[in-house]
Amino acid sequence: MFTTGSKLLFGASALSLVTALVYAWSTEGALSSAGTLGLLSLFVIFAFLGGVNYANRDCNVSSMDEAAVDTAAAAQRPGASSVWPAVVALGIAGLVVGAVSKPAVFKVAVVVLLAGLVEWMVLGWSERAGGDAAFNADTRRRMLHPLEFPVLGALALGAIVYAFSRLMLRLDKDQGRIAFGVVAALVLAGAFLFAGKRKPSKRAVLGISTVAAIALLGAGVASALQGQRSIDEHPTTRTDTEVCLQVGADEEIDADATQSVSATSNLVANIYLKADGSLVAHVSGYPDEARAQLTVPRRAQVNLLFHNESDEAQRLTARTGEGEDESLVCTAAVEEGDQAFLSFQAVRGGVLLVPGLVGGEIELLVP
Amino acid sequence: MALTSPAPSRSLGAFRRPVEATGWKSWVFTVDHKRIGIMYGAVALFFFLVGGTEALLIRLQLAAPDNTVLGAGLYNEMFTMHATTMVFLFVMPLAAAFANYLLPLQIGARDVAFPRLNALSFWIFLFGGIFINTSWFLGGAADGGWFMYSPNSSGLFSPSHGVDFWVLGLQIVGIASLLSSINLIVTVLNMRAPGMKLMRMPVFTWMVLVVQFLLLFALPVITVALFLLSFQRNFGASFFDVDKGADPLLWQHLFWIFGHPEVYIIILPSFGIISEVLPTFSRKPLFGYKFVVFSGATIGFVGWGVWAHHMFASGMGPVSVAAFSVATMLIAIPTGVKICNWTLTMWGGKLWFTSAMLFAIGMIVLFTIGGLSGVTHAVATADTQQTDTYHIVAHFHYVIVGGAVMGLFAGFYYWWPKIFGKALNERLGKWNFWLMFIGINFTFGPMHVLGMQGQPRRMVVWPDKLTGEGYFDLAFWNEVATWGAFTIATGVSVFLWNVWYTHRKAEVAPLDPWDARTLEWMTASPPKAHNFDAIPNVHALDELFHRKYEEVDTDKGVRLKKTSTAEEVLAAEEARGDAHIHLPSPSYWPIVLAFGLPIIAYGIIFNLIMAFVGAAIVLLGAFGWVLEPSVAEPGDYESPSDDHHMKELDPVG
Amino acid sequence: MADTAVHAGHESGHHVTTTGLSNNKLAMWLFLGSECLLFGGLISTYMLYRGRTGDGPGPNQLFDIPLTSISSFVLLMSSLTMVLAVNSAKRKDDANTKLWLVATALLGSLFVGAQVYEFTAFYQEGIGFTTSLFSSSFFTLTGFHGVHVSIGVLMLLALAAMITRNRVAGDKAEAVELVGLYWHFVDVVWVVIFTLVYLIPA
Amino acid sequence: MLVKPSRRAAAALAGLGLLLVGCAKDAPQDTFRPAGENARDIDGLQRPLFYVAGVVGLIVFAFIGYAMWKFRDRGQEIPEQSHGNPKLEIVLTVLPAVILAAFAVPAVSQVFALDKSDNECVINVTGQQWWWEYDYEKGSTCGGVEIPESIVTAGELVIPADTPVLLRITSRDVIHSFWIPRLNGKRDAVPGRLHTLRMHADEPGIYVGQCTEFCGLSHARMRQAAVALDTADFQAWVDNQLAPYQAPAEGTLAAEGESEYAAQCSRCHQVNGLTDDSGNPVLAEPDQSVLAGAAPNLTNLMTRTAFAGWTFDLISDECRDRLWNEPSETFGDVYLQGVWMYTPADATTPACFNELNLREWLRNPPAMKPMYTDPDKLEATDGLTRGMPNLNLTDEQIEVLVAYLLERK
Repeated sequence: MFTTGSKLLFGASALSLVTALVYAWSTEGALSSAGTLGLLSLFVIFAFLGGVNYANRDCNVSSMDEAAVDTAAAAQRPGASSVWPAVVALGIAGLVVGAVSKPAVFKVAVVVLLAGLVEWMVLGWSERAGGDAAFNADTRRRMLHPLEFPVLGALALGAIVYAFSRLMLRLDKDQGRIAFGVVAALVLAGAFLFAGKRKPSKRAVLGISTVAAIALLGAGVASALQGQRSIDEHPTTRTDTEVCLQVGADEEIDADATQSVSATSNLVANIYLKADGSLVAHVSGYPDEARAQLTVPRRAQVNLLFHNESDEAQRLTARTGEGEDESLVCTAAVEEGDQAFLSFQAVRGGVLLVPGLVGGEIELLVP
Repeated sequence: MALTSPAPSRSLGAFRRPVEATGWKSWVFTVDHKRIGIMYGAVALFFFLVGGTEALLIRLQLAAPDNTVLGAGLYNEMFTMHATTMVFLFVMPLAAAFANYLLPLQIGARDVAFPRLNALSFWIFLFGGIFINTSWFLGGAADGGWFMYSPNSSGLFSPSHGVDFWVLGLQIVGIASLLSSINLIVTVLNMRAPGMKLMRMPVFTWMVLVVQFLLLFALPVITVALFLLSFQRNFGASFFDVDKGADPLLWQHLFWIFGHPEVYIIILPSFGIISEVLPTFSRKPLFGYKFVVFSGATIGFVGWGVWAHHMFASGMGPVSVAAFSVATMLIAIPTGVKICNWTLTMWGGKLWFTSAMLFAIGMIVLFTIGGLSGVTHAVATADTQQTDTYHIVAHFHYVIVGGAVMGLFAGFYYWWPKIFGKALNERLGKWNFWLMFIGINFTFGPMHVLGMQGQPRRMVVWPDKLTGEGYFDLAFWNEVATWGAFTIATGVSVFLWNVWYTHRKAEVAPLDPWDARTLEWMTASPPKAHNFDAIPNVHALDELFHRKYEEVDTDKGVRLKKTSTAEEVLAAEEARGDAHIHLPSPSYWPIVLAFGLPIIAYGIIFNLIMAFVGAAIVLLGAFGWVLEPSVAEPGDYESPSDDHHMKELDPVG
Repeated sequence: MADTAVHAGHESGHHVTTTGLSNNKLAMWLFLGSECLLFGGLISTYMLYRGRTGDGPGPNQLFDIPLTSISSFVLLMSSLTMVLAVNSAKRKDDANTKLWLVATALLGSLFVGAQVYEFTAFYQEGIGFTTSLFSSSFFTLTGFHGVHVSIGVLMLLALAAMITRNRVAGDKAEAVELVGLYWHFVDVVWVVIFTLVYLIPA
Repeated sequence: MLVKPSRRAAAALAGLGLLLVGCAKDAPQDTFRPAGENARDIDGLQRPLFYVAGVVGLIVFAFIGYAMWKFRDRGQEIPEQSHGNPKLEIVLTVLPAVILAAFAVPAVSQVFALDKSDNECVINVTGQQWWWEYDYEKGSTCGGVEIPESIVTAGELVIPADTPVLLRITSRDVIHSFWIPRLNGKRDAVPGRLHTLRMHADEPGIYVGQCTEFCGLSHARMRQAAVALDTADFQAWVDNQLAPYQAPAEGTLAAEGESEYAAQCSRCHQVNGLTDDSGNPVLAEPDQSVLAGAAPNLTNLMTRTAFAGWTFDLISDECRDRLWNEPSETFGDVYLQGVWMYTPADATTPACFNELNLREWLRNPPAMKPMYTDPDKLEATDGLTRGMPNLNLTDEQIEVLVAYLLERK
């Protein structure tokens, strides 16, 4: 038997479906249009609510069920006071404030409002679930703990992470390190303090925790509002092609010069800068031969490994094309005895060179 | 007083915990390993039909030169999804179906170690399978081949969402397998009946155990590979992007480190099944039980060191090629041991050629062919001629269809009376066997020729000008293979007909129709929800056989005589049944949690907000689960006041 | 048969398992074994690509070893507090169990906070997730670890809440121990990452 | 009697296996007909492997068949419950190990032997969706023939016969695999990596192959061939490739075709020597239109026998069959005539030209060979196509283009 409430809702659901179909048909079958989707959503929502009502029998007790009359919700004392109406009010207020000020506030308010509504609804519903207050409380717990525990946990984690990372971004590097150590030490110290045989009073624990939490959050928000310290981008070989023609090493750019290449079979050639200042290529396919010419397919990725066997830091640069089409790519300057990886594509021919080295160039042929 | 009376739980409505023993709810919310096993089997068979249809379309396309049944794009989607469906959605879950149903029965347990986790695995697998297949309707399926080599799988070369569906779908299905592997390992190690030592476990249980360890360690590797690929496709990373200096071979290594153990994950359950079937129908213990078990474990172990034999032509360098070539030859040895043991089990026995036995023998024959052609690929230079041709297709279909699928069908015929109480029809069973056996040889046999004559795999068309003449006419053999494929399809149809026929017409099977040897036959058919009234005490390998037969001195020397029937053994067990048996209650949370995963996946593809909704569902499911006691509280039953009703209620079915 | 009553319910206390290990603990060990290979795969990817800095800065330009050392130390300390939580749980001292769980969670959150700071700073110093192979594999590896720590923190907090509300299904001490196993594993993984990723290229 | 059919099936299978390795007829990609040193080495190992596998298989099947017949249920007693025979087990473990070891030694040594590179003639091979490009290095020597300038060609790899050739294989986009079954095993072409593969053809002839690593939509239509020529013919081929550009005679259809070519095709396809009105060389810039950044060089299109990933024939079916079966002594002469092969000396039109294929291709390439050229679906590649788009050429345009291309010989 359908209950009165569910009949109403199922009816509304059916009506929405019909309207949706008519609407979709009248707008030439555009199923994806907002109107159709909205109406279909209504259909689903009404059907769901109808199902819930049906399953609850409208929260009514059958009049035939004499035993249940005593225990019916209506016969129970009203529930205890609740914080959720206030939360909902806060949400609405936030909504209004957000609408005229910042969109972020608006979004937070929506979440607060939704959370408040869900909690309030479930609380209200569970208080009428049965005749036993303990049972009702358990019902509420059963429904909401699976949501509350992870959400609250995530909020706590998020708050700490946010506040702490903002703080670190505000402080300069050394202060940040110290702050990190101090905060962690405080946590540890606090824990050991509270864990001792003589327990501080619950109120003291709560008080200290609250103060600490507010302090951390406050520091985080304050730092975020003040803005972070300036962090500069690192210069790299690619951000500055002039580097490719620079002789010798640049301390900052070339910090990561040495690269080990785990697989060597993907190399088109090994390029050696010999101690005598000559630059030679050992090309795969010509394994035992030092060559001064290298043919690479047009527009295919070419991987070279540059070995610096000279006695100072040097880089390998590939210069291809001419005039406007000229392009330069290079490795970082590698120390004596080290190696670096150079990967590029060539559309036109050019040369491989070591800046500052006269005469030692490898011809790069692109058919 | 009203306030002290038990709560009228009806008002809990939909939020009541499910406790039904009948109806659809008793299936959807069940945590009973037997029901979950049956559902695994049904879903796997459904996907078998899907993958089989794809296979038939592929064979139709290749039946004639320059054929036009399927376009190039659709053909590429077809073979990719055929492989994906057959491997991940048919063979693996069907093996999981047998494992789920039989493992607790074979080791004398009442259920698996984590019943709700078991339900979760199933639902995740089902939703994952559906998720992958919805790609057909949402812009096209994946078209990169089942090993999805990079960089062809990157967004640049495969811009449709097909690959995204494939990646995320495998991720989801992988979670299911990982969870069920943990579950089954714990079950086997921890839940054995008294006296069920490791070396008394049935070989099927052993092989499943090895497979679960393989899954446990292989899945995270493919998980990493899939994460890298989806980060590349969805978040702009460049793990396989050659322009950024990446090495496309990284994908191949990660894929095959998973992919080769996967081969053993597919085949070992079948090894286990026929190691049960052959002794039963030979009336003789498995020849060299210890050798079979150890060779299975060895295969599982060495299987980790051979992955790169899929990459002999990929340019790894001669040292790796040589090393993996030798390792691959090594793995042939334990495999050979198994084949010898199976044939020697039949030697000197009293063979009863039931359908199950025929499938088992057919499996040995076909698997031997697949194994031998496998050895020819182990020689790396020869493999550079064979790899990526139809010769390879022939090889792995002999292994997977001839090995794994034939074995699983042997399992169907062998255990059907245990699972459903009715035996599949033997006459239809033999039709089923011969059609499949002949069909397999006619489908995949010619592919050896096709491959060696230079027909590569994954080609939507093969040209007329490249066919030879006489015996080596590609056109002729391609046509034969297509007819063969339809013969297999006919065989499978006979099986489906047999299932329908059995359940409509057949009579209830005897308790022990095969004169079987292991614990699962020492209980009712189908087993009760709690499997055993009394947990059996195990004294030997093949416990049931030893309870039925005794050595009797006759004038011709010592002879085995049947001293008691299975019914008598069962009656004795039931007489000492436990007074109180506790079973976990059904739960909503597994299906809720599982449902969240495809939502996340759709969200990643279409709209991130949806992904967050999915994540919320997963969190809700997870925490609801953790907070839920494993047993339903009294208030969850319909009539909590009716004490008597509750006592008799069998919450699991 | 007739005298066998089947009903829902756990046998009192624990199942006696064949190996003597509890099912939950064995399962957690197996899961962590699987996780080892997950991190193994991610670490291998990083090791393969750490030199491929492409258009962006490389590890030597970016890493702030002193800060990461403090991070590592904080995480190690959290293992200590976790051990204390497990101990308290075994002594059935709910108050201290909760305390140590929360302390562990706080230290874990600080670690994640420091990681978020580090990522933000790196981003501003010139490497985003997509800048180079090095950056993609670095963020993927450390990001996966960070997510593991975050999930651990969630588990710790939820466990503390469940103990407060008395909603732990089953053995409380074992629940704490399980979370502890996970936490120590995440910690050990960090030690490996810290060594291989941060210390070796320096 | 369930026994017989199974044994018969096993016997049939074994027979199949024997046929497989026994004799081979005319399939052009037959791996059992090696035509060069490398493929022959592989065949020398592969054949015995197949024989041994076949024999082992037969023994196993015979044993199973015999056991099935001998121990069938004839109402005998329940057999003795023996649990095996460890000694027999060990023998059965060692035996396959010995057989495998016998193969492992040559298998490993062959891996290293076939990896040695000898640089008599090095050719770069580059794969892309869905065709192969070959370039011959400037200044290198192939079988005694010097290559004074770079030669770039596509689809058909021309090599000197009876000379070790080393291919340096790479790719511009996805992974491909280069395979000429009668000359050697396959080797993947991986972007960013360079792999080498040895080639050696004993005699002049044409050896066909196919890309064997799945490479996307038209994987099935990515083919290739190796053509081996003796030294004199190879010299003639090189000379022809490097011969100066011959502009079509004024007023002919081909001359109209030249300007049509410059307008329609030269953006992607290079014809060496073609100049624009002011005399500057016309350089193709395929990277502006094609994802792979390359398109086949058409300078000497009519010297090849197939086009578009060596999929569609430029010569008629009969000519192709005659050419493929040409004895090695006369092969080179015929091949060098391109589409003019088998044409009487006094004829004015080539007898073997498969004009239909070329016209159809020019009319709508993606209809013949599926490619990603739909402008609406090229977001992922920033508008770059993968393959040749439909240029919507009119019949007249096609007419003159065919006339022009026919002179690219």
